Amino acid sequence: MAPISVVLKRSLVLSLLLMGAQSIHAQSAADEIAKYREMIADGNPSELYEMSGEELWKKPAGPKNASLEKCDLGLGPGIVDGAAAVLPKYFKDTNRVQDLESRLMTCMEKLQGVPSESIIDAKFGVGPKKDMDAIVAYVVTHSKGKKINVSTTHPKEKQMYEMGKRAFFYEGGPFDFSCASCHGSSGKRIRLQDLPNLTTHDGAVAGWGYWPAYRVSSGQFWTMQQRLNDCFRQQRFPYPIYGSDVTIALSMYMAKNANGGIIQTPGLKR
Amino acid sequence: MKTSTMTLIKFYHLLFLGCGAIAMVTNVSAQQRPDSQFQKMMNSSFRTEGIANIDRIDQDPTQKFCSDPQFASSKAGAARALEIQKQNMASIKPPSDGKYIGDWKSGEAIAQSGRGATWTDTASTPIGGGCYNCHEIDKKEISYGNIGPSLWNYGKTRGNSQELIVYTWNRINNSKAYNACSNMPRFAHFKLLNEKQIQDLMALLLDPASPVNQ
Amino acid sequence: MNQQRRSLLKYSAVFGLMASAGLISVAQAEEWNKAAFEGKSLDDVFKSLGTSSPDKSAAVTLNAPDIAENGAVVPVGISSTLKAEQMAILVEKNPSTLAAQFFLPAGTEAFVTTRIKMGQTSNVYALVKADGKWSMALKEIKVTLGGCGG
Amino acid sequence: MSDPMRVRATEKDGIVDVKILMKHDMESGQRKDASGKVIPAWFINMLNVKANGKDVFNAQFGSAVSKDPFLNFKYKGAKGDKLVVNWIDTKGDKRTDEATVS
Repeated sequence: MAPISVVLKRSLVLSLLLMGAQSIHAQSAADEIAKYREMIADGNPSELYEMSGEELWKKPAGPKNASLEKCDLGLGPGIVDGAAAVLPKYFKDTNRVQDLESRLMTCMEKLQGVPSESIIDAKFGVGPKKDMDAIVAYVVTHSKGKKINVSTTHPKEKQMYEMGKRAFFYEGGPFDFSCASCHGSSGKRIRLQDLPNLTTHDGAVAGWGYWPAYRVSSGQFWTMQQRLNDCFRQQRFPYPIYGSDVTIALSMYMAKNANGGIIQTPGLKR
Repeated sequence: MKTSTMTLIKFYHLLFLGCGAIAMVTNVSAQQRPDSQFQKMMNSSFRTEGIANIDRIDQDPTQKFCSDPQFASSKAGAARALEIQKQNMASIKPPSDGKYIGDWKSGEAIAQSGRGATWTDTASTPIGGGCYNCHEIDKKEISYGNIGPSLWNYGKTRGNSQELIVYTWNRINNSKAYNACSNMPRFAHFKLLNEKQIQDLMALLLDPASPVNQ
Repeated sequence: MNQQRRSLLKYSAVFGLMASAGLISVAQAEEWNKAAFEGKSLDDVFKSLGTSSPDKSAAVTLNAPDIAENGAVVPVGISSTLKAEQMAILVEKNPSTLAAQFFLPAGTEAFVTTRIKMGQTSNVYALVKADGKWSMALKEIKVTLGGCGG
Repeated sequence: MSDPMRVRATEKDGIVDVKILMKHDMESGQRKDASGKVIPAWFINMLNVKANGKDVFNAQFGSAVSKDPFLNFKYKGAKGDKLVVNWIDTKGDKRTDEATVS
């Protein structure tokens, strides 16, 4: 092992030497990326989704031909303003902790008679999920500027947070990745994309507070469910079921860590 | 605070050992106990899709150990880490043809690609090394990540001793042989890259003609 | 290609109807400049716009980032101190060089911003026509690979 | 049927700042679907904006304008101006939306 430690010592000195030059290089690229983001921030196509979401919210639909206007997202039936800021949350009627998407599925099932399976199993970006995207865009826009304020006082909420934390560090798959592989320390990037450290308050605000978002690379509005789905895909995990407990637990972990931060959704992402 | 200390150690574990700068404050002495509620949640939350089989959430000892960062960074954890590293080291095979250095041009293409092994891929989708996702390599590529250290001028500054060659080979084959909870995938262990591909990556880092060493 | 041609033909017919029904003003009904949009090189497009080679001018500003985080959406703006009547955005290395052109009646500012797709790193040109003469500004925009690449 | 546009127009010092977002896939004809078949080109290629019935802006797009197109321009105008925005795409689909300058 001796030669190796020599090599490593040398590489430490080297990386210290290189650090100066490197950070300048990375800095100018980061500045330009910041300029790019600023330029596209004005005119976020999420607004288009939000507009059709508002229509879908108010329009009678489903076997029961009812609108979603009486949906209780946690602040009482029909209250949309600020609702996304308190989710995920424990709901007495379902005896579960629910995030926005799973709660909307409950409303669609109860009020409109739309079976949840028809949404869970649908493809992203089309059909019932496309409508779900729009409704989510509408709801989260009404929490823009509000403070993230999730509760962990109910035992089920507390348990969800703890399981989310554990899931965050859970390594698996052929790449040995966990959420923490990319989002467990500060100042890291993949390619040129900054990775928020979701274990810290600021990082969690930057992550949780900016999703759902319009994603420039796919030209689609992505809900948090879809964001998590693609994280697991890149992690080389099996497929997380839409609205499943692991997705809600991770949301709870991020949201709680982000408590007090300002919601910027819908965001605009690469 | 604890977490960031932990991850730093994850990344620079050996560097720290080399400098004698390791400082651990923790009272955790045993690994996280299995939690049936948690396992139930994991098992019911995922399903097989394409090549991404549900059994991918089953953990091997390395993954289990690294999923508990609090224990991994404890004193008892440090001893366990050495065992894990030993196990991983034992799985590494030297090149069957004795050749360590391949073609840097193919190596660059492998380093660029982050594809493969997801449920949107097929079993025949070539798996990339995804190296630029985390490392600076050829300076001409400005879009690189920083989860791993810069590899620019890797061979030029480190030389080409047999020790370095073997170390580099081992590190690409199975990074966990040196750092139990390295963030780098075990490319040979999980058959993500074959021998030829690893030789090509070796060339990218060590061949004096590679753009990395200009 | 045939498909595209057919839909273009169909489009022309519909457009003709719209123009005659007064839905789109006659002034605008100067046709979609098919030749210019099918141009495969800077020279092709310059020719279709009725110029040989526009002069570089400090009076034309191309507002765009040096690096685009994603080639699918690259913000590009043109502004000018000239009394612009027409503007165009060209991407040298795109399959079709001309990305967009704009017609500005009197009273409209010499300013426009839009978003374009770029297949790869390329020079991007901002062209401005004022008093019948074309001027331009250009810059290279680097298109980077983003994300995990999976 | 095409989705509505988002048109925002605000006046300051006699200049009206107009921002338009359109919902359109803007298929370039360069992309392939999952089975490897080329997705035919289909994009908005003409746009007209009138203020109080008078042309203030005309655009012609090629296949390289991004999905969900965005436009920002400025003209000399006043609060209360009635804006009418029209687009038409290469299949002849069209859309008209209105806005009032605030």
